[in-house]
Amino acid sequence: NSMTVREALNAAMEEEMIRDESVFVIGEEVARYNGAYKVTKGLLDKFGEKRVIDTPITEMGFAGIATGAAMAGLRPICEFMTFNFAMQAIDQIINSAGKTNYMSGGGMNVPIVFRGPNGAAMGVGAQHSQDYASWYGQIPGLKVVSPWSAEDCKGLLKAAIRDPNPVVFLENEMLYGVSFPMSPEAMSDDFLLEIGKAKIELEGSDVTIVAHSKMVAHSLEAAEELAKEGIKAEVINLRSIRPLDIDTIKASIKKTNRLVTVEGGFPAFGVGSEICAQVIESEAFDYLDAPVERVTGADVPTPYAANLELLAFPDTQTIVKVAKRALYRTN
Amino acid sequence: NSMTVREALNAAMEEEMIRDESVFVIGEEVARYNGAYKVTKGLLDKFGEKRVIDTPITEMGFAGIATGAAMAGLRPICEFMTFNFAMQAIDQIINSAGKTNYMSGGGMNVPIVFRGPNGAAMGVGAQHSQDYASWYGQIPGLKVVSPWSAEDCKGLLKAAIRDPNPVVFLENEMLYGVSFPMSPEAMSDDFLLEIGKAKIELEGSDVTIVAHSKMVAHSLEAAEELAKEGIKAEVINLRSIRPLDIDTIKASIKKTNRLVTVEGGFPAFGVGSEICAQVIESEAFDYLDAPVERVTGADVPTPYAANLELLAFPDTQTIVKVAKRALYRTN
Amino acid sequence: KLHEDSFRAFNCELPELDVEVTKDQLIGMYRDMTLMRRMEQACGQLYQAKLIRGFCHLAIGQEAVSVGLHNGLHPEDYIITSYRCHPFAVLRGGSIKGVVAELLGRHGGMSKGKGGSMHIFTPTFFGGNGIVGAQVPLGAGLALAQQYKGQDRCAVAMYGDGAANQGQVFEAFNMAKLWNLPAVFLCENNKYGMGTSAERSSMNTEYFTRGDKIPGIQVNGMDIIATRQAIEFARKWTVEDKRGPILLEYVTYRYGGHSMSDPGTTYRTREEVQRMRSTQDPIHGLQKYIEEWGLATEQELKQFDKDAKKTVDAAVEEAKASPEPPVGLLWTDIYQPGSEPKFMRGREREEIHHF
Amino acid sequence: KLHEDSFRAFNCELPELDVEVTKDQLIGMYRDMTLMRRMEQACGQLYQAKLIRGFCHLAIGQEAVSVGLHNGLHPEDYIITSYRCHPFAVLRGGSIKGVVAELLGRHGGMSKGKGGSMHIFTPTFFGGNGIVGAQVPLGAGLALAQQYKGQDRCAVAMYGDGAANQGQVFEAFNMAKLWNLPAVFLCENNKYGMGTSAERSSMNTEYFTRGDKIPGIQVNGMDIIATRQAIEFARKWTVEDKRGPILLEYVTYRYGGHSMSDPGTTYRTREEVQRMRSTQDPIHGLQKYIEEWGLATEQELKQFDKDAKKTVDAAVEEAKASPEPPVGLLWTDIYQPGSEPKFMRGREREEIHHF
Ligand SMILES: Cc1ncc(C[n+]2csc(CCOP(=O)(O)OP(=O)(O)O)c2C)c(N)n1
Ligand SMILES: Cc1ncc(C[n+]2csc(CCOP(=O)(O)OP(=O)(O)O)c2C)c(N)n1
Ligand SMILES: [Mg+2]
Ligand SMILES: [Mg+2]
Repeated sequence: NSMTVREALNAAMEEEMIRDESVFVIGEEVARYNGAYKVTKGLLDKFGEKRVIDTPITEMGFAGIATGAAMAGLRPICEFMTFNFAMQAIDQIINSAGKTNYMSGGGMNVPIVFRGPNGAAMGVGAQHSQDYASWYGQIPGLKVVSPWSAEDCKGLLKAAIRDPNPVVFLENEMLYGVSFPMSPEAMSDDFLLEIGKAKIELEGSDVTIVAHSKMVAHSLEAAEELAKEGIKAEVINLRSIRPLDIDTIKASIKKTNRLVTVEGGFPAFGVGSEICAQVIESEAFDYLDAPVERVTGADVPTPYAANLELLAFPDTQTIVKVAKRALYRTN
Repeated sequence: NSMTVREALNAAMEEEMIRDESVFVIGEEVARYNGAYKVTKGLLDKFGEKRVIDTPITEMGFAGIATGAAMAGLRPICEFMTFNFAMQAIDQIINSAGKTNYMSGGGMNVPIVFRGPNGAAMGVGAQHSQDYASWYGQIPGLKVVSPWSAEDCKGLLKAAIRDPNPVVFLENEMLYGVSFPMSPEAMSDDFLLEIGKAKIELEGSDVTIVAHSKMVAHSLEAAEELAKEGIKAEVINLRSIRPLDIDTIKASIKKTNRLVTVEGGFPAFGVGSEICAQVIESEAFDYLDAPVERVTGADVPTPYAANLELLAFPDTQTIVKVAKRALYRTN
Repeated sequence: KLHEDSFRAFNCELPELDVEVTKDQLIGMYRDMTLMRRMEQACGQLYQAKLIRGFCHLAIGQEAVSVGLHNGLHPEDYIITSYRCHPFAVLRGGSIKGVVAELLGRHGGMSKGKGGSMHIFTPTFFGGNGIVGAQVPLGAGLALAQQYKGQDRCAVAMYGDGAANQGQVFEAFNMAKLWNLPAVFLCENNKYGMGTSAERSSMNTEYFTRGDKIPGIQVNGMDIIATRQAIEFARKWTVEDKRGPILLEYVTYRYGGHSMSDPGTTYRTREEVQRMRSTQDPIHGLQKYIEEWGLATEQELKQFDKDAKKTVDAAVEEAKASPEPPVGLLWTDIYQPGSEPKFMRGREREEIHHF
Repeated sequence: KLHEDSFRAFNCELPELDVEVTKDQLIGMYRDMTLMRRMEQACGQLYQAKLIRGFCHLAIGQEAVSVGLHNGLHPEDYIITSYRCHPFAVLRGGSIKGVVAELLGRHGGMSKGKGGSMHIFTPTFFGGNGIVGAQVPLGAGLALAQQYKGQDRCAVAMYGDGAANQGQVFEAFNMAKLWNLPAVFLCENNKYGMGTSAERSSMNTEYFTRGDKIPGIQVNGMDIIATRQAIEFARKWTVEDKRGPILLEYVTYRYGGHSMSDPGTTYRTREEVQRMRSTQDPIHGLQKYIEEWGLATEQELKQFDKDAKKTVDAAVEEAKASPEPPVGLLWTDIYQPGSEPKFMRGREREEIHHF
């Protein structure tokens, strides 16, 4: 069995909408247009206009409406066409959805999922390519998920919809069309993945590579290349940015003694920075035989030209190079 | 000579408005009300309504208007009553102000200052207390300043106004009323501080404490306490979040071999995380005799109750304790 | 019978000027308004005594809005407003002690002391929100939920004359109208947003006309019978007649400053405040009705006020007696119980809270 | 003389229906529109050939808007619009080669290849913006700058029928009116925002009436004489008469999909598109005027089209010949020269760029 990421996300929503009458989808072009990236395809036909709601282009407004609906007991899935546009609504996500439970002393919970593509796609330029993982990841009160595979997407989106807290669910446009094998469990209606647990995608003993979203694919490719040279990389798919599964990372470091983080976002104050800091301040510090290495997007607004864009995001070769450096090997 | 932070900021604006006709102030309550925190006091009387503009409560709109005016050659100082409200306008700050110069291939520059209080004040609860240093600090195209003293404020705000790039200027409400000595140079109309340079506020040889904004004060107090026990702390006032003056930090580490970072923001993906990562991946790693330690706000939405709030932000004692731990001393 | 000037309509009929209201209702509303004013005054004093920290926004002068609304609505209708929220919290199921304790940062507060002055909630009152304008789409979302669940209820989304210019207010209008939501948008026009007069913040200060295709009614927000009548009208419009959203503008006045740090006299004259107090006061206004119709003696009314003061004083004492929240509460309510991460970090790596 | 239906007014007088326009102007506008259409068609082909990446939004069908505006404005007036921006970039001082090279990601592009399809600028054209609605306050800011500097110029802030619901559009209206800015808000109503028809996105689809206190005019946006006449009227209103902002709604139509990935036929019928093309086309419409008035023969008009095609083909070749931007450009234009940090980081710690 196999599924594309798009199909997995679609199945997760469909299954949860069948299971729970209070789940509905709201966003721009989610209904009649079947989603700007077709992730909500068919849901309107199956569930009708009441539960699949097209909005005007008013991110702050519909994020607020969805959040209000969650406060009143519904379970909205609020789609942003991309998370770049969610920046217009970020106050609602953080101040209304993320902080209200705490401010109410637990009296007012907000079970909502904000989802949509995050990070760069191809040739989309500076305003359509930001990675918001670390921004949302900074906020206590939110959970933040950044899945890679179809299995991730299905299990984590279902878990996010059932989660009683606000969850920011960061997809990747470039992965929507990618097919992944699906285990029989993953195909089931009850398949849930725990938010906050990373997954070891590949076991290895020489160097740990931690990545999220599309960078997991590059990391696995890099591991393959490294394997050709006899280097056994362990590849960890973070899956969740908050909670961040530092235990899995630390356990891996104790085995490999070397850590490379990989992400598509800007380098500063990023996912790699935080992992680095948490590792350093833990007992795992003593196990490190080399400084932690970060592979990140370049510290530039995303350029449009293909040749420049190539230099702005990590690729497999960069990961290979850095992993080798972590092992004190050079070409 | 001495000045409060409020007076220093006010003087910086006044001097630059005298110097350059294209500088103007725009924001909520900046004119007739003299500023919600009185930072713009007297400017309306001195410069008139054309150059000190009260806006309706429409953050996204007036941030956009200010940015548009900058694109057309003016030099707006856009005040947010607090940076929490700037979250409604963050798309304009980042996508319109921060990225346009790059997207235009250098054809369209945006000389603007976004300023206002950032981080927690006393008893203001969860929605009015977030620290945005690392969020803005993540964005290439922006400069991000987080001053502490009156001298910082005057020299850096003047530099920010003259800077040809968009600058995010993060003040601290609790510092507005605090008085600082001012050197004769700092009193001058030409006093500028370089954006991107940290300042060593106190020299020391045993442990480096890096802080920004109000946390500099706590760090200096901590250093005093440590001194009583014969520990010489070096205290670095970051002043600028982007560019981040990692060179000054590294040089200090080479001297002290120990690093503690202090900030008021949430721990994850914060200023401390990034410093930690940059230190680790540099040659300074080899000079570290102890893991880098981060002192941060707690990972909780800001609670209102005084006793809980106390536990949510770093205080002098916490810094002392952590600095000692970095020195492997315990009580 | 209400005064002819009580209402002005925009694209809809006027509410009836002939109002039926029982003696008990009038007396009840009088007592509620007195109680609310006494509570707010007590809060002001506690703030001055430095027992309340941070922000404190009082609604003194605006009592006819909260009490009128509460009396005109069904108990299960929803209300959401901004930071000027104490009376609503009490009326919609909270308590004076709960509000005051919250402001004092005590465990007995309605949010266990964790929210503060602006953040108090009940099952039918959705706060208490600190970000100007943000509550309006939230309120439309409450109405969406009511419509979705097929409840015959409405949601009242309140905002000030200052907030009325926030873009998301218009966004909420638009969606509410497109989707025919049972939302009552209620602009509490007290003439100023902080130090900015309505004329300086709004190109159109006839807020009831700003909903475009949404009809609107301007209401004398200082007359409790008018405020109650208007919300009953709006409730019928949205819930019974399912005619979609409606916009109410309650013209009112705040006697004090915007918050406790604002004297409230730099951007308006003392005379203006004095004039409003002496000619428009909602409690005084209702008192006149009551006396005119002989529903209670001056004596009785005085007694109500004394009762109110006593109730408030007792609640304040109770609130003061409430302890600070236990420090363990720092870590609760970030996530729902059972769904927390394994641990969270305090200010340094050894301050770890395990769930 | 324009058709009677060319304009509808909201709170202001109608522009004159009697228009004076010279032969040269008409021929010039005809040629401009032909050129713009040819350019957009070429872009479409280059996209299909996978030479253009990412987004590509074409304005085919909407030529009377860009060309009419450009011809009615002073060369130093400002324009800002959204991503559907190629014709404006050319008309306001750019070049077809510069636009096409930008779309191809070449160094010869108007933004050196760093911006892409949505981000092209000239000294009087402020893009080319990718965030729906964000350009409207920016446009009001341009007008503020003109007023501030005492320039007798206006700024045209354009947005679509979809964008018209963004809250910041209303925020910009409000401030522009309060401050009497010389801003022309121009809603390019092409009936759809992506796949959502105006009726489904907007409670009020008479966009020219949505400025509240700002007067508005609805314009037949498929008739170039009307579009030019309306902008001249708006310019007089804002600049000469200093009457503050005005709102224009140009009713127009896009023939193609929203962007290249949208066939544009799932949410509207092929017949609708066909009908608009055959009955409303702006180029065809002007052709009829020209022929009616005997200003040019069919032959000559055909020749203009051939010329346009040739011009575009040549520009495309020139653009294709432009090299990719040198890789060093990755690091330029993040900050102004001389104000950069000492160094910036690439993808890993050894990829450091020193300034
Ligand atoms: C987004 C945002 N901007 C600014 C503020 C600061 N602020 C708090 S209340 C207020 C005035 C609001 O006035 P109005 O809506 O008329 O309500 P009123 O205080 O009169 O009840 C302002 C500017 C805020 N809390 N949120
Ligand atoms: C804030 C934001 N939300 C959503 C989008 C995605 N998007 C791009 S164009 C568009 C439709 C806009 O329609 P309209 O304003 O009518 O302009 P038109 O395409 O018809 O010219 C949408 C939803 C965006 N770019 N920015
Ligand atoms: Mg008000
Ligand atoms: Mg459109």
